[in-house]
Amino acid sequence: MIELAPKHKYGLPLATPLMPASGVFGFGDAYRDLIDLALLGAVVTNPISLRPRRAARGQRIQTRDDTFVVHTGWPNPGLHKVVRDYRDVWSHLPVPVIVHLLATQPTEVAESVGYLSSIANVAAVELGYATQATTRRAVDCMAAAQEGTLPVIAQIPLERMAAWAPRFANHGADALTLTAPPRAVLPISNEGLDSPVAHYMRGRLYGRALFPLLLNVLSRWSDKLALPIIACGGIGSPQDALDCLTLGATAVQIDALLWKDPPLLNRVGHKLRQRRPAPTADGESSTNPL
Amino acid sequence: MIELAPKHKYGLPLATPLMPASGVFGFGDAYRDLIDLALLGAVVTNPISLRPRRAARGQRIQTRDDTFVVHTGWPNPGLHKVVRDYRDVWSHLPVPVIVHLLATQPTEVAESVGYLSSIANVAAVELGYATQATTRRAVDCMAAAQEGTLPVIAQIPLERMAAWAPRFANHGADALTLTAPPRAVLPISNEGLDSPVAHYMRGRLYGRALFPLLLNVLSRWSDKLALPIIACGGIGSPQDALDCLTLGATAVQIDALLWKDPPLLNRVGHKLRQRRPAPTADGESSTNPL
Amino acid sequence: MPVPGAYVLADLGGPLWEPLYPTLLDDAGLVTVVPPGHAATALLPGTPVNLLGPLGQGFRLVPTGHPLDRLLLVAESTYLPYLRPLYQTASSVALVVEATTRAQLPSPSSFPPALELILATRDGSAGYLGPLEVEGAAPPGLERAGARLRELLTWAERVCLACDPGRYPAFAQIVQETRLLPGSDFAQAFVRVPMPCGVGACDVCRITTRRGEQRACVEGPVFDLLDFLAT
Amino acid sequence: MPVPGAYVLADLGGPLWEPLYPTLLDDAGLVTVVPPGHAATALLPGTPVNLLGPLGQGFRLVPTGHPLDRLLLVAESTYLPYLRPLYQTASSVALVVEATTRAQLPSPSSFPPALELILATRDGSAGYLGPLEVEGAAPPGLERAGARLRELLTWAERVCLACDPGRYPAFAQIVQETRLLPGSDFAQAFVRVPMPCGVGACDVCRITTRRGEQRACVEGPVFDLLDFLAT
Ligand SMILES: Cc1cc2nc3c(=O)[nH]c(=O)nc-3n(C[C@@H](O)[C@H](O)[C@H](O)COP(=O)(O)OP(=O)(O)OC[C@H]3O[C@@H](n4cnc5c(N)ncnc54)[C@H](O)[C@@H]3O)c2cc1C
Ligand SMILES: Cc1cc2nc3c(=O)[nH]c(=O)nc-3n(C[C@@H](O)[C@H](O)[C@H](O)COP(=O)(O)OP(=O)(O)OC[C@H]3O[C@@H](n4cnc5c(N)ncnc54)[C@H](O)[C@@H]3O)c2cc1C
Ligand SMILES: Cc1cc2nc3c(=O)[nH]c(=O)nc-3n(C[C@H](O)[C@H](O)[C@H](O)COP(=O)(O)O)c2cc1C
Ligand SMILES: Cc1cc2nc3c(=O)[nH]c(=O)nc-3n(C[C@H](O)[C@H](O)[C@H](O)COP(=O)(O)O)c2cc1C
Ligand code: FES
Ligand code: FES
Repeated sequence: MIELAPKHKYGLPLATPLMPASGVFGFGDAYRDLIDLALLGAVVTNPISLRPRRAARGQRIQTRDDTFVVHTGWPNPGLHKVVRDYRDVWSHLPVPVIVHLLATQPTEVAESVGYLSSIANVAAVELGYATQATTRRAVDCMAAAQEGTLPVIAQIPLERMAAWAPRFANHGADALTLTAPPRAVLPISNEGLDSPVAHYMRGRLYGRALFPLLLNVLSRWSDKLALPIIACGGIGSPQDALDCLTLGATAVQIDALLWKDPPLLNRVGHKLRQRRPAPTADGESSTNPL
Repeated sequence: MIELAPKHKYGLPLATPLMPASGVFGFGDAYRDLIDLALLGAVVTNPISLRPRRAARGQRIQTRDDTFVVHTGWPNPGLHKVVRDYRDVWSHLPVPVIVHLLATQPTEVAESVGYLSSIANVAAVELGYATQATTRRAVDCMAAAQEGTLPVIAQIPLERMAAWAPRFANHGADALTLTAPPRAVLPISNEGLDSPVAHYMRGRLYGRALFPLLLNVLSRWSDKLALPIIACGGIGSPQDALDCLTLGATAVQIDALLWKDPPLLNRVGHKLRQRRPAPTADGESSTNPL
Repeated sequence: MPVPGAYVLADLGGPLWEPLYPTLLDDAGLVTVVPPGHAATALLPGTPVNLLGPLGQGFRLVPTGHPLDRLLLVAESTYLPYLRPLYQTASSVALVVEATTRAQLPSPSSFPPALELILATRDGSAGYLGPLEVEGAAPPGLERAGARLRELLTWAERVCLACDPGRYPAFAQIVQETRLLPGSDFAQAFVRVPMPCGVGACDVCRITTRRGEQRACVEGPVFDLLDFLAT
Repeated sequence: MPVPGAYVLADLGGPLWEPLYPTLLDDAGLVTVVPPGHAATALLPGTPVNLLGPLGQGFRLVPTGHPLDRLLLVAESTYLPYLRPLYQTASSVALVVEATTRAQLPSPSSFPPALELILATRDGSAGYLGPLEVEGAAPPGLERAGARLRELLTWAERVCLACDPGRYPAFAQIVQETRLLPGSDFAQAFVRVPMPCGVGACDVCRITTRRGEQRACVEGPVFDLLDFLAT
């Protein structure tokens, strides 16, 4: 049992420090046939906006070696319709639901968290930000989210770690997800066409190559931030998940690597259940052995 | 022929927009038997400090899939000894030398550039920074470098792009190298030992996975920075180099991918020599087709 | 035997699944046709491949309870493999294949003899003059493919298409013009898009239809063509 | 035939070269010995491997112009493959092998019969009691490896070592104590470190010696043992 919102009046206790990352698991039980959902600590929804968002036009995914860039535009039918479609599914899940909200406008965030506070089995919100958002706006959305009764997790883009993480920690976030995937650009493969004009797509970068960047973030920040950290980015094995906990994370999120390897969630879940308790305070330091 | 320092009184003309990245090519002609140095636009030295630096202790390299983390500590015998050992080599290279200086103290930088201005075939300095350096210090080192007569290129760490790149461009850098590799952490493999204590190493991240991050930086910044940009990070093919030029770079640096594939420099060099001239102003935009 | 148009996700070594469209699938493996240069062609014979599926909604051929008499297939030449499992699923099958030019047309000997083959090229170098959507006047010595397609649409009991999805709104319009009240599923359109997850989780495979955005991986990859009618 | 101790860099599929230490190298390929689990063991027979080399400075065996009479080899058991090309390079060869425990010792039948094999274990489960550096009193029934090593050092014309480099300062000290004015190259020490570039460019392979930092890839991987003497 872990506690992701120790300062929150209701808290956010999870049976296992494991969940999917927002954007890779759908809005509810898409993976019910492939994954033992009871091994998770929580389900995290894909990003949801107050108003509907349509899918991005043009190419949405491009691979290069072991990495890939994804650009969906975060399509969703808007918070109210998502809740209508999924509240039944959510209430029957064996684990709590963390709703990921696209934090664009403080007023929208406030309205969203108010609406969600009465939905069964929704245990927390996770805020997602546009990488290019201003720090001011990002902090204002955080403050708006705290007007609700649910614990608030903020997901920080990799590029904004230094600018945002300390501020969010000081402005009352219950936990931080480190990190949202970095933005990346790849040329679009025209299936062998030798097109004279080059085309490129921008999107979120995924792949195992994110993991060394994640460990760097954890080892630099976990000691400096006095709140639970959820590690996210390129975790591809049970050992990776343990490394994150060793470097100070309280829980882990599995990102797009699970698409090709859904049992990864089961494997990590089993490993985390077997884990020995953390060393005692007079033993070897358990955070930041670097 | 490209010009990397258009505002500098002597300029920095290179025959080809191609060079090795600092830290991967040694201090002079280490690759003379494997690469046609005449295909390069310049040779960039490994980082040099005014005073000697010893190699880092502990493990220096760790691979994970297609990426690897390198931590050398930038060992070098200090600028004066490097020059004594290599000035003869430098003067006989078929292309100019760009000396990479570790920019720690403004006074040291000023002394270094003064000393280098009289060394034959040294055509420019490239400044390298500790990722954790303060912005103030970094800018002061830039200013100190401009007291010399050589063109000054600043290499910006990936993590410091937003904070440093615009400032450096405004404070008179002749060109920017985007970017120095990001810091990363990996667990150290103990060759099968099931050690109870986890060990980690921090260093620079290399591998083809850097390339989508580089293209993102180029596409975001090349239009906003009114000075030549040298692209660096995960370039692994002639096409990658062309993509960098399409997205606004004036030249490219090949980083640690060349260790395993030294002929990569020759292949890119040949390709860049065959390149068509850039489209005219009334044609398709040549920068930022994103 | 999977429904034609349904798919399996295959691990061909990259970081994402590759969809394969099997013509045969059992415990021993699958049979599928892939274009030249496809990642599957790099596999050594005998290499085991990790699969997920079958997934998705394929072509719905027998809705009225009796086997089909007259089936029309329409494909761009590069999409032909996706229709191959349908070549012998009705008493009479007509197949319209469109290519840019003659050299990209398939050899007639690669089809069952009973299948009626109608060829069209965009440059008029062989068969009817494309594109398939266009009817009306043609240069001397050439006949427009559009007229022939419309004839076949009145003849057919069912139509299965495999083309670039950007063309489906126009095809849907033609179906509505040539058939009085075409039933749901009369014309069915196959969509090929990347499908990284296959279970409706990632939203990469969304396509816009008259009924809102649909996911090719779970609601498709075969859709009612009329869903692509412009709204 | 490459000099023993020199190396080639091999492309075994990862993002970096892997050093291999060939016992035979010609146009047809190379012969080398690698430990169990090494990346090379995953290669299918007949797979071509891209190589760079030979590179580096190997063991220098014939400095005085006449073939060697008495050669002493000293290795930790995991380092044995690097000395294997030296087993028959002198009229008399003595090989000291140290392992943690009996199970890690090599089988005597894997050596040429003429080679004198001296075994040591750190736990005393077989042969002399290690570590090799230590002489003096031993528990009942056991003999210290250190005394035997010193004897062999007085006997040998040349010594080649392959151990963890952290032990070389102590071995260098022992050589200085047992030999009066040991000549340069009398004792030579092999160093195994990652060598990503092989040409002296990357500075990953630097090791600290009495003569300053040296690069294992170009100045090594075999160094004069006395260069490791503490300064
Ligand atoms: C010519 C052109 C036209 C485009 N038109 C559109 C368009 O009409 N609609 C569209 O969506 N995209 C459009 N894009 C793409 C552009 O929006 C982004 O590249 C894309 O949205 C990134 O989506 P993603 O899947 O990578 O997901 P993400 O990048 O993670 O997010 C999708 C979008 O949402 C933003 N975002 C992320 N988190 C939040 C948040 N919390 N609150 C608000 N915004 C957030 C991102 O900045 C991004 O714009 C267009 C691009 C170009 C070049
Ligand atoms: C317990 C411990 C002890 C350590 N002791 C040492 C030590 O004694 N010496 C040592 O070098 N490292 C030491 N390190 C490692 C630490 O210095 C860095 O991780 C390492 O130097 C990074 O080197 P790198 O090869 O990755 O190259 P880089 O990270 O690129 O650079 C090497 C070092 O130089 C710094 N640097 C980079 N550019 C500049 C510049 N322009 N001016 C000044 N500094 C710059 C970096 O911050 C880094 O410290 C130690 C680490 C630990 C955990
Ligand atoms: C609703 C919406 C419409 C957009 N329309 C355009 C557009 O017409 N042209 C464009 O270049 N970018 C468009 N964008 C992309 C924004 O410029 C982009 O999201 C923003 O710069 C953030 O950058 P990033 O998503 O690329 O990281 C649009 C984004 C959204 C959310
Ligand atoms: C000369 C030198 C000595 C160092 N000594 C130590 C040390 O004793 N302990 C430590 O944790 N880090 C040491 N460091 C590492 C610095 O803390 C580190 O370089 C700095 O925080 C920059 O971080 P980074 O190199 O890891 O990015 C040393 C660095 C240098 C250059
Ligand atoms: S493939 Fe992921 S939602 Fe369809
Ligand atoms: S291996 Fe690169 S310097 Fe020795």
